[in-house]
Amino acid sequence: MEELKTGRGEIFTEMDSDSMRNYFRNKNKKLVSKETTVKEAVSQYIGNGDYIAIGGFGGVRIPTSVLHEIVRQGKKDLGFSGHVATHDCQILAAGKCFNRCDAAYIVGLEARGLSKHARKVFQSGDIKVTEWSNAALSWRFKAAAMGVPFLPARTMLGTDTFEYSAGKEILCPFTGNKLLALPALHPDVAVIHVNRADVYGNCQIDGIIVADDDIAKASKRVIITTEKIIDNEEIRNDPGKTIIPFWLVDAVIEVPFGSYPGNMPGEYFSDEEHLLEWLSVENDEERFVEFLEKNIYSCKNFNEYLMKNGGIEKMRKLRRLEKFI
Amino acid sequence: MEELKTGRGEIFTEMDSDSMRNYFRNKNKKLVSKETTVKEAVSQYIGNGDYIAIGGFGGVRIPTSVLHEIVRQGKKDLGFSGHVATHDCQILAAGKCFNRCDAAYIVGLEARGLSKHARKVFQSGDIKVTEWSNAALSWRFKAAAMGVPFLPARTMLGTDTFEYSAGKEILCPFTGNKLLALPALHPDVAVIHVNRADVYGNCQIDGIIVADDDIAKASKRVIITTEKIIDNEEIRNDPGKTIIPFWLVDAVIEVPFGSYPGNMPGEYFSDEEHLLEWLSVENDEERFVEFLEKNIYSCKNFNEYLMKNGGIEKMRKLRRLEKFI
Amino acid sequence: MSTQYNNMELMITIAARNLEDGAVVVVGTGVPCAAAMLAQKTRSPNLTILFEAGGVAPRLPAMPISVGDSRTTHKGIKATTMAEIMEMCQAGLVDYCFLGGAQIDRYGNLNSTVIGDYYRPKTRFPGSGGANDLASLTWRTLVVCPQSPRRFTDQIDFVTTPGYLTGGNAREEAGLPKGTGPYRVITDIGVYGYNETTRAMELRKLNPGRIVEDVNENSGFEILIPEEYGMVDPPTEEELRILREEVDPDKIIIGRG
Amino acid sequence: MSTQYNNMELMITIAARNLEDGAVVVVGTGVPCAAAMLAQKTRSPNLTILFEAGGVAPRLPAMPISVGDSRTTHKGIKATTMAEIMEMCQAGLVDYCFLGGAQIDRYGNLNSTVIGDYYRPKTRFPGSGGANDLASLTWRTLVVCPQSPRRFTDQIDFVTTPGYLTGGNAREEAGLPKGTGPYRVITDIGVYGYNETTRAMELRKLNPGRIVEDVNENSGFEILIPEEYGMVDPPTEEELRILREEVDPDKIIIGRG
Repeated sequence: MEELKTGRGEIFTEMDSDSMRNYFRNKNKKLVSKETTVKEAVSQYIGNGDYIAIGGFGGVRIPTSVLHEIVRQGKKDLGFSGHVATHDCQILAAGKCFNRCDAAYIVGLEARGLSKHARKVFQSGDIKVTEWSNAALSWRFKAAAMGVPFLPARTMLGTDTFEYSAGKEILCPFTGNKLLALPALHPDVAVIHVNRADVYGNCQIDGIIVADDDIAKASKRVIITTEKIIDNEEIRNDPGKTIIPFWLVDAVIEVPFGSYPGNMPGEYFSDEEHLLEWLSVENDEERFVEFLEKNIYSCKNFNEYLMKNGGIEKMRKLRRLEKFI
Repeated sequence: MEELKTGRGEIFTEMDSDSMRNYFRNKNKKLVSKETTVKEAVSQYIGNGDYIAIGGFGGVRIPTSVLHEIVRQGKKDLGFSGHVATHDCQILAAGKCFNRCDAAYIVGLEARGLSKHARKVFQSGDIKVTEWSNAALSWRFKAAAMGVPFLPARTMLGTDTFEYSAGKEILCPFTGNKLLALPALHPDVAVIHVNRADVYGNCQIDGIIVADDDIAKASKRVIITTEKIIDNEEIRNDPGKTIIPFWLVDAVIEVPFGSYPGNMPGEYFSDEEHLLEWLSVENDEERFVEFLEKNIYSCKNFNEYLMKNGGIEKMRKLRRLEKFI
Repeated sequence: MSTQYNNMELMITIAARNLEDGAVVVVGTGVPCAAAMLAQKTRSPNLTILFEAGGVAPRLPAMPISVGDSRTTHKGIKATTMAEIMEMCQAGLVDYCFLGGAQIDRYGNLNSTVIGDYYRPKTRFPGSGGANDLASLTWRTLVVCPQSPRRFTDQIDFVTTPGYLTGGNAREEAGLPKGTGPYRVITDIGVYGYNETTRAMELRKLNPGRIVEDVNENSGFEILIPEEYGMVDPPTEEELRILREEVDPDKIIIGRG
Repeated sequence: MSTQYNNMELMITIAARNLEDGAVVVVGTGVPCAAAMLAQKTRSPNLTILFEAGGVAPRLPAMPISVGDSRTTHKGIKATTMAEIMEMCQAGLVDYCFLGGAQIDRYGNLNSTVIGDYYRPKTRFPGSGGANDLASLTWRTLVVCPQSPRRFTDQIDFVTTPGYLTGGNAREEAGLPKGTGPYRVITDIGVYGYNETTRAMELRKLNPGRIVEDVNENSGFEILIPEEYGMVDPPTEEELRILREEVDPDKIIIGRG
């Protein structure tokens, strides 16, 4: 029988289901308020060296306030999953916050172009990268969420994406066919922005879920930012709509416009001008430093960033763009 | 290294992912009306010898009208998945419709007791049974829905349930730990009752989903009965609520009170009197024959069955029981 | 003892006391559900109740008849799939499950599949349902059932649901998650645990009014009697009041005792 | 030829004609999305459009900027997870995907990861994203891109996304689903398919105004020229009108041509 191959990439996170079970056993599962501030949540739940997973889709429903705070607090040596990481990757690259990455989609902003700075960071050779595809990262989170150490799949086989991944070829125990085995991915921290949450962490999401149901289950700690806090009764009036349940969640922060400059389905569209400005200033080191100083380092909080970029009037425009497409 | 075990049970359904892919490739994916009658759907989509999966949870959100029609049309040699099969199993047993079963929960009606007739059928030795657990059947459907030939799990190991299943022990390719491999389960036909569907087969379900999202994807053909037909615009106004999308569906039939005497979440509670009557008549062969003649064989359709059991007045009572618990 | 109660009321009360505040428990209909409701209304308001069919943390308006009926999601936190509940268990998030069975052996293995030969059974029972999964995947299995030598037997016809299998480390060696297993058996006679080494059933506490001889007179295998064991405190008036007035006012469960 | 059009308009029109009524296609932003919209508004009203991030069959009100933005679920049939879209592909339900890439080789393999050494890349591109999955799991891969010898090369630095791999049966032997693979490459010069045996790229049709010599003058590897090949019909006035007025009135995509 031909030899089955293993990707040469590194697995950055805990693989042992039993260790993770012990961790989840000891999480506090009482229905208690987890309201806090972005500053406090980042300081308390994200340590240097942690591996983080970011909810949403790069420039859609992203937890921008937390990403800025990570940069502001100067977190270092983070790992992260680049599961269509676009503007989120760009922010973390701006702060030089990470040193390893599970990459499916990085350094680009989809149709908007590529981030010069993020590319520079990844081309420096200082970042350990393991390659995956989008489905592979989705299924790695799903394996973790299900409590199994791997899931089989039929993608990536035969390519260099496999060769530089940490996947393994296996044979199906029933059919004998070749399959890809994807190892579970358990981040230390998930950071997810949602449309609505109660103070306990029960979350509702409008529009696509991307992988956030599974990311929340896969991660040791979960930080939620939400467009608005709602009463627990609202959650209980429509239990079919709860995507993330309270026992997974460690911190809840109400951050209106918290996905800005990203799109927030049902709430506001992306600020394409600001995103293009960001891409543009990356072409000039000096302007980029000033830009970051203005938009992140000098801001005491996320509201200040919003105010500097048009405040209520801009938000009103983005809301109209979303509502009257 | 110790030898890895294989259950001695039989796999009743197609295992090869590529064969199933070919099947799904050729399904009609046009947005066309699939409205039909129960009689027509059973005649056209369920053949003798087919393997069927029944949606809902035994006595909750079950497609009773289709089950009665299967009995009325005298379908034979069916296989079915007993994934908490309670009243649904009891109906099919009454018609002696099946000769094989993937069993997780059969012959009982939960707190209501055991079905004497269903037990007799299973004790006859004429039925091929392969044992599973509820989670195992859920995950077998999920494997099929995902398009992979198996999923790993950590249940059933070390027990006779495993020994009489068709599962296999495997070692995790990453951790080396022992796991259970569950083969994908692709039924020939799924029959599912839902709260709302449009004529194309886009379905909304209130309350628990059980495994119906995965069953619909796993099955070659899908028959939907629905409390009511809604306009496609209603589906499009809340895309997050669509559990089963149209391209999976072959037949749609509006059957109000279609889960009777089962519970329909949000609509009506179960008719416990009628279910107890059914259990009781099974104690007397003659009364049971009369009961089936009255409630199934002599009924030209499901409405006649409802009329014989209290009609609109009874339905009103069950609605009140559900709405004012 | 001034307050009267029946065996069912006693067992439900003992079971409720085993569910600490903040725990997560998967329950079935009947006794487990009554015990969880009683626990919530007494010492464990933060007990999260799950139903294997998909109901999560409902405000139970009445006893469910099915573990999937609409009561199990009434004002709940989530209404989901069976797979998702089982995956929560598999991920280690669920502390307790409650099971019963036609037979139980000294290692806590349960039979709910067949009596007699598997292929020509004398009696066919429903099978595992979710029992095998819950016992495999939650941290601690609680069994509540009346005790008799027929039910407590080492001649178990079929291991539907894993206890400690053949004892010792057998459970972990079979591949089941580390640190899980049978925890307590609550009967009309006493409360049993399992020996830390052999994993055989042993007495933890005797029920009020019982003597130690009752234990093995009502078991087909020998239940270990340690030198020290406790006595169960009888149900308090408050426990009984809540059980009778709030948990099961129609006496659907406690009426069977 | 009375009607003027640019290369972008031509490629979108050809791509749209490849999407038959009743098919299911996963698209990205830009050209693929424009092609799918044009197909829906011309011969394929029953074309089901999916976006890999979770959007299913929207009524697209405008061109999405991200494959996950809210336009991708506007009046859609379903808003779901990336995993669910990928699982639909894996289950065999999806007919087409549309891809691009910095490099493509004769067997339709695509590179969108790095130019140069992997560990010290000259240029880092985004990586697979969903491209590897879609090319692995949907039935037919369509590639749309302008043609040049730099892009059409057998010195591909990294196989991000599988075509026919090393040709012949290599794709199936690698374990990828049977019967899948690259289908058409649509460029400003012509439309290419793949030889049934060797799986190397070969000419199917020449674009209007092109001569056969253009094919290999603009490719780093030899594209097979069969004895018989067709000519692409130029875009009709109706196709151009719908593309310009209804699909991309702001000329976001066709303005690049």
